Amino acid sequence: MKEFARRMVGIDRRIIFLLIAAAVLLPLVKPFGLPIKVSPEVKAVYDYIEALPERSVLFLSFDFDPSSKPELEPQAVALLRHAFRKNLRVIGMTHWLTGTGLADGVFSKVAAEMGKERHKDYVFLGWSPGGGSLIIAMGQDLYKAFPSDYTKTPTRGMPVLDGVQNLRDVNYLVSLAAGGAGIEMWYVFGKDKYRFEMAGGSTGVIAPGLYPFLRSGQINGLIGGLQGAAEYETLITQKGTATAGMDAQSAAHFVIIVLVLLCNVFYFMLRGEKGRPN
Amino acid sequence: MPEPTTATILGAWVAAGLTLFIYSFLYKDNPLFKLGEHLYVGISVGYSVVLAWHTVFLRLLWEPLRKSVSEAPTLLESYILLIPAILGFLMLVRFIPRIAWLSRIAFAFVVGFGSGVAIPRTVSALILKQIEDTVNPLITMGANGLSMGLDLASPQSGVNTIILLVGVVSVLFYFFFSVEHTGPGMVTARMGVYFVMIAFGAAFGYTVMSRMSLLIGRFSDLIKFSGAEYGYATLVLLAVTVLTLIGWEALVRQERQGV
Amino acid sequence: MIFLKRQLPLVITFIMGVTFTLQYYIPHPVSEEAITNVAKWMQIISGFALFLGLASLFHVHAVKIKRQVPGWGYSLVLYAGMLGMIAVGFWSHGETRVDGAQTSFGWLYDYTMVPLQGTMFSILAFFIASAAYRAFRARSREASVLLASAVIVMMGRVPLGQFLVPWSWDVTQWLLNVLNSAVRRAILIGVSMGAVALSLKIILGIERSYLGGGRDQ
Amino acid sequence: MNVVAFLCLLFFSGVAFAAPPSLAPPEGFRVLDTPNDTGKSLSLVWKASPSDSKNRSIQVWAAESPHAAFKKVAEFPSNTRYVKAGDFPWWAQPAGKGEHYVKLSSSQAFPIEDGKSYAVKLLVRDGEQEAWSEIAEGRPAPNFFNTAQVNNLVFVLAFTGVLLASIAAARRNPHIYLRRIAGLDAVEEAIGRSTEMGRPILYLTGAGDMSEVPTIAATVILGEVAKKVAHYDTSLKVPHRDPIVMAVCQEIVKEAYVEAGRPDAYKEDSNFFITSDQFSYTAAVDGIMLREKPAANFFMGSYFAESLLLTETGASTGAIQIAGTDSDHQLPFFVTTCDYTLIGEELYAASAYLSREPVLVGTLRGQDFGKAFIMSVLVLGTALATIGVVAGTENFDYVLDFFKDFK
Repeated sequence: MKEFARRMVGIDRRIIFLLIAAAVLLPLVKPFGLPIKVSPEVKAVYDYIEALPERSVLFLSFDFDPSSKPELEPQAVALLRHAFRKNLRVIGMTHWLTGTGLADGVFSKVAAEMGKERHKDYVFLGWSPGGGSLIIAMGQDLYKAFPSDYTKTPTRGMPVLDGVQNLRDVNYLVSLAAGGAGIEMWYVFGKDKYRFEMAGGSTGVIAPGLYPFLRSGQINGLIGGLQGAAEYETLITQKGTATAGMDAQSAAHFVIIVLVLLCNVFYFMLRGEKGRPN
Repeated sequence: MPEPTTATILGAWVAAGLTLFIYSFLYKDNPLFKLGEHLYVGISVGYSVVLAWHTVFLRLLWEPLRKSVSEAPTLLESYILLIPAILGFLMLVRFIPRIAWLSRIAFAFVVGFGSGVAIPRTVSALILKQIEDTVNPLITMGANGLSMGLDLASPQSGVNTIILLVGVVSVLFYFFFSVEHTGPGMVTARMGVYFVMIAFGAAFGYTVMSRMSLLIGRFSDLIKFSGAEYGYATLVLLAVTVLTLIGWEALVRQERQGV
Repeated sequence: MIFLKRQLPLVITFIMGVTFTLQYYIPHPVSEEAITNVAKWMQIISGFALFLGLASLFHVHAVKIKRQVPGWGYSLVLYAGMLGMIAVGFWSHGETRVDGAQTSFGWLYDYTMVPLQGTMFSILAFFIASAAYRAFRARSREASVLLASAVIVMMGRVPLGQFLVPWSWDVTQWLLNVLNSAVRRAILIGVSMGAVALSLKIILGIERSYLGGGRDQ
Repeated sequence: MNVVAFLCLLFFSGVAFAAPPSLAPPEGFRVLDTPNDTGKSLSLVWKASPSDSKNRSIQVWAAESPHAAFKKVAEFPSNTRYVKAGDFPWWAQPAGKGEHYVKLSSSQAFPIEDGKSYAVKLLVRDGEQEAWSEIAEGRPAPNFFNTAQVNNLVFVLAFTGVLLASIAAARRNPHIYLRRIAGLDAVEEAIGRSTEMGRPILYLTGAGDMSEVPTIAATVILGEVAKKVAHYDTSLKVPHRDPIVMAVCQEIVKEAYVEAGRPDAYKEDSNFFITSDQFSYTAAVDGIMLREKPAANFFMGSYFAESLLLTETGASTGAIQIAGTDSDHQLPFFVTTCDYTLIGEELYAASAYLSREPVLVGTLRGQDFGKAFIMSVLVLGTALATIGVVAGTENFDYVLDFFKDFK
């Protein structure tokens, strides 16, 4: 028995890899569809957008790149669908150079699906370097920071930007962030000074670190990870890739929980053998 | 769903192949993974160069400069963008050892600005604002007089305010370096450690979700590309990858025996 | 010369730092104008910095190829990927889409870069599982606390967990909103003080390592 | 346009005169230049009334002079726009608590320019009834100092003072007590082990650039590590993601070798750039770990998702791993996969501990003073706020307002 436990503790990690692959693959092929519960922090974002009058300006910052696409793209798609359905104007940009093509793709796709026009209903400004300095520059004068958009069209005079001089004229900003250049930076360099309301959408990794900002009202809502995206999809009653992925998510979590429990069972068996805890 | 075009079918084969090459790393480091890895570095640098050129040089520098100079060639202000351009070039002179020190001027400019803008903003958003939200009365004045909220589920209740306060203070104390952690100090620091561990556990749990989502995303693509309309790309390439790995293993073994 | 090499950068840092610290407290349009322009300059300078990296990468792999160190073939692959991407990128004028239609640059981005990057990241899913298996042992009381809180959050954040163990949802919300917030906030306050202290030292010329070289020369 | 506005005005004034006198106009209405702003905006203040309600609306009408045509610029229910506790600090209050406060900014519909005088009046409407306030005038101007943020400035200046004082004190007596940090003793051990095994040391400075604290702390520690490496004659590899950080690290490592008396042993290519992209960088570093099998891996600075990929790969090669980061979102992974982890500020403390430089020791001491101060503010502030509620007094706000963030 102890021999078995010893072998199990030192198990080849490639077996664990296989278990995880199976746990993700099976529900994707054959989903079981559990209901999604909506948390207050996601509902807050939805409610705020729901209450915005038509043609208000929603600013979506795509602060991620393809590496966190599965988590943040569904959030972006759900938010865009909601915004377009509410007939809001949407300004997009990215702080992450390698995410530029991805962000533009999301805009084109959702706009085509909802029959929205580039430069009239939305604009994707593209990427620019600078991080915090860039936010300051946009807060002062959007047209100086982005003289032209991603399609090289001059920004000045664009119908979608009518009445928008700088970040002060933005009604709501959502930063979809996978890391450093994201929500916190938008708060510190942007909202703090230019006084727009903002929320965050984030990967599961950085979400826990954003709760102090949520508590203090520095962000008014938080969409966390794939679960958050699925919650948003539930709210706009349009299911997407996030909802589809949640079953696989559930299965994978349970495999890991079982693995952790097993590992502790084996650990305690071995510990008994040595006679004393270390 | 629209019928895939030749470009997307080709894309599916390339994408599925590269995905499987990278996953082969889970077995062990191997030539297929190295191929994918180096291709990836090259492609991402290439992408950055193209975008940086179009965004920084054309859009932010060259076009505004050309416009302002052609509009008012005599005005000194028209040439103001030359300042960042010169500073940018100074950064690049690092590669010429004799005048490499000039790049320090550019660094000084960037770092000085960064430090300057950071100080008041950090104090405002990350220190004062956080203190403000932690300092709350433990008791509220309601319709029925004074009461203390005991509802754990409400983040703003009195009992949660106390827990938050205790947590913040004990963790701050853990990061206190001037005092030895003995006596009451030790109790506080220990409490801080427990708080830290609970938070890290929660973060770990949350992150598991994040990572699995990525896997789900990649697997969805692989499943999509395994369909007949893509010529069973995933399945074929999986077989190719596995066979290559077996062949490579055999080759390595042979070489080892040869030596 | 010594002044130019040593003192001038410190003087510039000092002036820039003090100016833009005080700028925050000055709402006057002149001060706003100043930060508008300088923030834009920073955008441009950061763009140049990208080329520093490119030059270095070129150098590293050129050396590998020239000396034909083992695995130099991969450096060739890297060069091919980079030059191919640059060539296609300029040919497509740096655009991934024109009027909704994908350009060759966009094709390369969508079918090479996106899957490569996404896959690299998703390998983490496997690693996190094996890390959990190896490292999540109730070795001590601290480790047990870490483990318990991780398991609860893992359950509370997915539908299956909410379904099987309904209280895990409420406990997760509480853990994140209260306990987790407290710790993050303490770390945030401490780390921010460190950040402010460092920025101050840089401005005052006490900390000079960012210029290269020791601190007290 | 003006004619229409004028007609409107006539019409509305007519209605106002015809209305029964039961509807009282807003009292104490004043217009002032918005304090602490960049100009081009006016602040409107008037007293709250017990009859404020959701159904009663307030309209703001503005003109360039009391005789010019007035234009409607805003409308809202009369029971909104009150000054709440926490909106303004007590030392910079344009309006008292409970008064109405509206900031009127320049807009396309009604542009406001600095230095010009504007006339504003309010209209109260309740169903068919209407009442006009007196006309009040104000002249917008930009301000040179935001007094509402004076506590922020005081905090910065006081902290600067404490910092400089403690650095000066540390220069006089560099042997101030510092708590032992467990992870640091392992640094020497790790370098020693690499020397014995004849394997390189891998040192990462994280994802940040040179204007971030963790990166700077990482480069300072790199300097100390490099000195020891030079002394032991081990090889050091520092792959980079940021070209500027690389440039800085080259100089730091070079100087460390000079200081250790081994300038000849310094190799320019111990610092090398890979790519700024997160995952291609990670893949490349993982590759280095697997191929060259460094005996010690240092992860200092700020990290993102790459952390676990790096540390799990490192753990599988059997290297001693020492991490130090203030990226709280990655700390759980470093804690579970590395041999030693410097958590948060311990990273900053580490640079002081290793080098025993008066400047670093003094800084640490200064930060401790700051932390002690904040801890007492948190505890005493909560006590005062609670007593304030119990005693029903707002006097404590004079103290508590200093520790709030105002705009």
